[in-house]
Amino acid sequence: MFKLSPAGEEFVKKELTRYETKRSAIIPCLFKVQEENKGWVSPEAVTYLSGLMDLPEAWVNEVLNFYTMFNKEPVGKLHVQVCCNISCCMNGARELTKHLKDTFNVKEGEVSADGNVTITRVECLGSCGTAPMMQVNDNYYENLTHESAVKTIKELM
Amino acid sequence: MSKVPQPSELSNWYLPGILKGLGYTFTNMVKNILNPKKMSTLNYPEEKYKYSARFKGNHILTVKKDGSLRCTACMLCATNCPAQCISITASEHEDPTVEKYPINYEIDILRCVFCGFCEEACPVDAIRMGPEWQTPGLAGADFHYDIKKLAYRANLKGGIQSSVDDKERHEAGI
Amino acid sequence: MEVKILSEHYDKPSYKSLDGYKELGGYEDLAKALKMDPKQIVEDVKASGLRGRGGAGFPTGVKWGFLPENGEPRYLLCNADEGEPGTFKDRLMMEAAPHQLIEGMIISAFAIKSHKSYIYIRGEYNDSIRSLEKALAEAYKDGLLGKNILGSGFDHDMDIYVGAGAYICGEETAMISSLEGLKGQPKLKPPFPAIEGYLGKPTIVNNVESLASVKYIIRDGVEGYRKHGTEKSAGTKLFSVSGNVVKPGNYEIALGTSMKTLIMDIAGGMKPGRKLKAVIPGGSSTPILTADEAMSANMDYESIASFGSFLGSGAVIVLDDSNCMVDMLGILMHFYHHESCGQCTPCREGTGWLNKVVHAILKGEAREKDLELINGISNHMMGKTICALSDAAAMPALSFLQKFRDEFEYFIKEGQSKVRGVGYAQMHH
Amino acid sequence: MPKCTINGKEVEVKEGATIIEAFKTMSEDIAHYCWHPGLSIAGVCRLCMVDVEGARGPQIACNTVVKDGMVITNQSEQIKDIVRWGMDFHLINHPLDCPICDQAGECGLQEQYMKFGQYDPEMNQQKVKKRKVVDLGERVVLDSERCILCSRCVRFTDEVSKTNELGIFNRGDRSEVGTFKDKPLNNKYSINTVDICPVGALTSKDFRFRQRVWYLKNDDTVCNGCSTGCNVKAYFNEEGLFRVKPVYNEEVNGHWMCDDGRDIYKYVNKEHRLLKAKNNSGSQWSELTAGKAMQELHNSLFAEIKAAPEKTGVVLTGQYTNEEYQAVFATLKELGVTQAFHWNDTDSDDFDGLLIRGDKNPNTKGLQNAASAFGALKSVADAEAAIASGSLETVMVLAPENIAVYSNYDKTFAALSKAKNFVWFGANKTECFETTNSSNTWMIPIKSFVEKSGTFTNHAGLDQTFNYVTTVVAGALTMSEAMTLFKGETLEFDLRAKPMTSMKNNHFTLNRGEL
Repeated sequence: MFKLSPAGEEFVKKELTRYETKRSAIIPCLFKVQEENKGWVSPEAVTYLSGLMDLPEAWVNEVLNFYTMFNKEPVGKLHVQVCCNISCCMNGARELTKHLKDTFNVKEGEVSADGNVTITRVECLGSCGTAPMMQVNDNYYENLTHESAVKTIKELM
Repeated sequence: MSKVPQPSELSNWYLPGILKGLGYTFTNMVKNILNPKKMSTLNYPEEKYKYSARFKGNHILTVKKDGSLRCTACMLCATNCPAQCISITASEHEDPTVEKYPINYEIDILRCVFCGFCEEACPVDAIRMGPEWQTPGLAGADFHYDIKKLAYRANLKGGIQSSVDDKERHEAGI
Repeated sequence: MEVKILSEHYDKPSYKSLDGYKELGGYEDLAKALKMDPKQIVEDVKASGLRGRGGAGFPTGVKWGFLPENGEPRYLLCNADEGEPGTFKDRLMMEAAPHQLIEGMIISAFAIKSHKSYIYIRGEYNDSIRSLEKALAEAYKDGLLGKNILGSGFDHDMDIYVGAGAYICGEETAMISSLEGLKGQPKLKPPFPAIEGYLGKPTIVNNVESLASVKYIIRDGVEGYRKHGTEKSAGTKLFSVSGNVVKPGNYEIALGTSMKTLIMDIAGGMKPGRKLKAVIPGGSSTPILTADEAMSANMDYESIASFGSFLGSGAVIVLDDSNCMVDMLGILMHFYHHESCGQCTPCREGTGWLNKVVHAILKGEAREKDLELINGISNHMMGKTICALSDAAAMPALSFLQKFRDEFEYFIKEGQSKVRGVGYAQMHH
Repeated sequence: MPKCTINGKEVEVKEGATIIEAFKTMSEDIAHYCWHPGLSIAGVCRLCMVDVEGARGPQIACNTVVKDGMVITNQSEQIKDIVRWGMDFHLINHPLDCPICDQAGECGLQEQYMKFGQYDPEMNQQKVKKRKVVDLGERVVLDSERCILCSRCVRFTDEVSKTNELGIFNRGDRSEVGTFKDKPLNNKYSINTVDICPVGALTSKDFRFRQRVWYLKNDDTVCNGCSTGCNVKAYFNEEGLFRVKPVYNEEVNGHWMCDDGRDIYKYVNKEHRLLKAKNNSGSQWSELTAGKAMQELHNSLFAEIKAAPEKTGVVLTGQYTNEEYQAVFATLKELGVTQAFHWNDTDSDDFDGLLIRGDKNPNTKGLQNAASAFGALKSVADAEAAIASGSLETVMVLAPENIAVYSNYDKTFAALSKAKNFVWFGANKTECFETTNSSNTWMIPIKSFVEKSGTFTNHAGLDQTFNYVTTVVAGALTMSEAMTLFKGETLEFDLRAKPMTSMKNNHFTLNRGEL
């Protein structure tokens, strides 16, 4: 059974009063849950959070499922998201994704055997001028080549 | 418009008519004895006429590959039946892709007028009318054909399969 | 040529901090504005001809004018949910000059008499979030936010709301829904946000660049601001140039500068040996322009509109002769299918359908008449939904098909790209 | 009161009415799915497009308020084209499983496609696959593939039942209606979501697969489940009743009814009913027709009661019509009987804020009104005591019809049947009928509420008259008829032939309800 840390619960309580409605706190609280639950939000966590926030489960679940930044499945330690929208594709993002998948021997969206890497293709991350790019957990890595991308991920491991 | 031929004068004399009739009988008798293959009648019930496969005779419920009924219990045949001789009881199937199936399917064959509307109404080719046409029975209950009789009677050898498979249809997204 | 007004100091790291910003003239205009009559500021913004920089190009001052005379509380929302493929100017602005945005927002809030504002920022922009959070803390500490700002008696609170990954939240009513803790689905209009917005209260939603520009209208005055740009498209604007050019990046130019200058000179022109094929002038939603059209267009709202497209958010995506148009459309259709919020039927089903049809072409499974089908679907998605996302999906489909039909026909017939000579598997890995 | 012109006809509507409401008041055809008069406006199906003269383009009728002088049409070629394509958008991912779909025959997609659809569909790609036969709760099943995401059910749980179990999860064409796993759709109004679902996505477990809707006929009546008295439609054919749906009545129930009320039809069907009169005056039960039984009662008891009226009492429940109460009290007056008792196991003032009331009798108020002219009603406990003490020898009981809400039914039956002469008027039978303590027991089958016409007075004192719906037990009597026979008079029958209503025919084309 998932439970937030005391600091996390404190955070949720603060967020509940930060905005004009309690409901607004769902997104920040889900981010907190995701942070403390190894990068994803489990159904148990939704039950727990809706109890903590005193909001219907359906509301929390609706928000959770609507936004792409919440992971509904477990992810690896490094969540590598490669932008594959138009400008990035022109600059070889698809080839880069394939290269990364081959290098780390992992299928798209799945966690690698060692639990380290998940590689997903995502839509525009607002870094079109520095394509191709990837986001590893919270940080952007831009103007990548196949070699530099692999090197970056390996260094982060 | 056809006209009934008026009897001629000659027919008032009965004998020529009788002789003419006997003549026909004897000619045909001799013909049939000499050439039984050209005989236009059958020695029923020892001999039986073979109807075309499209003959609208007794109903057959078709089955899927696994031998279960294709019928989805949609009741369209029953709705369409002018003789109101079909009664179906539907139930929930445990497989969600099948969802609904008949636990009871009965045709009152004595009420049936063999019009074939059930066959035409069926959206899944679950009911067909086959070449069998004899419907003997000793009691009233023998004329209420149930699933066992409609789908699995001995001469169907485990059931007739339709050429379209449900599962394939489902996977193809139809 | 580049005209650096907004981006004058973006290259100086010190500009990010409050002290550095103040050294370079920061918050002087706020002090000036707080002494003005709020109504006068609204009038000035109207007169300046500033148009919304987020995409729709609606005059900012006019939008402010829609607010009811009375009605408290009223909210100012800053739309920093920059998700349009090809656009990355807001990110630069928030990372390089967070105080510039904050100052612009305080002035705007003062003008519309709002005491609470939110910056709705997309969750992926972690650097921008950090930069803004730091700047907000500095501003509160310095008394630039909170009660009685700079002794003017004007109170204002500002907060950041971090989105969680949905393109549709860049639509103003969807952003309001998201901020209210609902799914980010657009709301029915009417009522418009200026009448009933966030929590049913009057709300103004403006783009980052629009709000930051307000500062310069105060600084330079209406005349000074209108010095750049054209009569109907006044001022300067940041353009995000990306795709197959030598120097992609953000460039600030006066509106009305020719696209040729922007692409060929400022952004360094095409990569060696390549030829310009097409340009998407305002982010992926806007109809594509052919090379000829692009080279004769100017970067202002009217000129682009005369070619049947839009200036949008100012994201110039440059395609060269190595790009297969069917492939590019496939990417865009996948994007809109992925991002449709699923509320209105024509968009929910239409984006999925378009994606399927375009990918059927790519996979060599399409029929000749599918091109007409794309037209049919697109035409019946346009203008039939609550927000403009279905238009945004339909417009590229229609324009790609209209202007590069031969490539689509070739793909259907041969099962491979006319430009690249390979099929789907090789292009998509 | 703004006036507008719709398809060339002028109409005056209420201030603030939307165009779609104006269309509805005129009974003009307009395609729509998401709009429902009892819910907020979602504006998501985008089918109710109309041309408004002077507007920028086609507008949705559900979110456009009628202004004076508006000229509106949905007959232009452009609008028809939009609606045709709109229907196609709804259908491209909709499975073609009408044969097994319970909604077939009353389905919004079928009806509106026939009216507005594009008969030559364009889609030849694979449909989106979603979950099928999802158990949402005790009473409702979901088929996500059939769902057109009109969001009516979600709005219902948000706005009407305020229980928030349902949501639309995910986005784009992957959107699915659903509950969160730990919180099923178990509120007391859940089947309303089935009613308002325009397609077969939500189906009621109770009704599922039991009948095709075109075999059912329906007629209006009043729910006898509680003192609210919701207006309902009972669906029936010659096999019995199959379901109950609410009918709009602004004064009483609005558009809705509760789940418990949906079960009222069950007590009406033959298997729960007393089919013939029964008599046990020795140790043996004998069966006879109700009319014959009343005649014999007249012969054996009428004079006896009239001679000693103080030894007779009547036990009444609030489940009969005002007309019947009047007949009963008139007979009592004639006999000189003064003792009347009120039996009510659910005497409470509870109210859940929407529809459900604690008093589970439809006509307690009517009983009280009828009794006020007669004298005070004593409680059923007094009757039991009087029987035990022997001061009450003859008891007539107007037994409840909806026995599920009578928690002491068996106990009260046993106590009352200790009387020397025990006459039980009732519609239902239960196991407790097997044993009686009386030396002279009579059981008379009474018609249920769908089998008679009459008036119920609801909790607020509103008189609601309802009409005969169908006959389930042909041999049953109403209380009025029983009293007439009891007095020794003869019944007058309306000998005019009534239209035969019990053939299992294809009625759905004639009786399609409002969407």
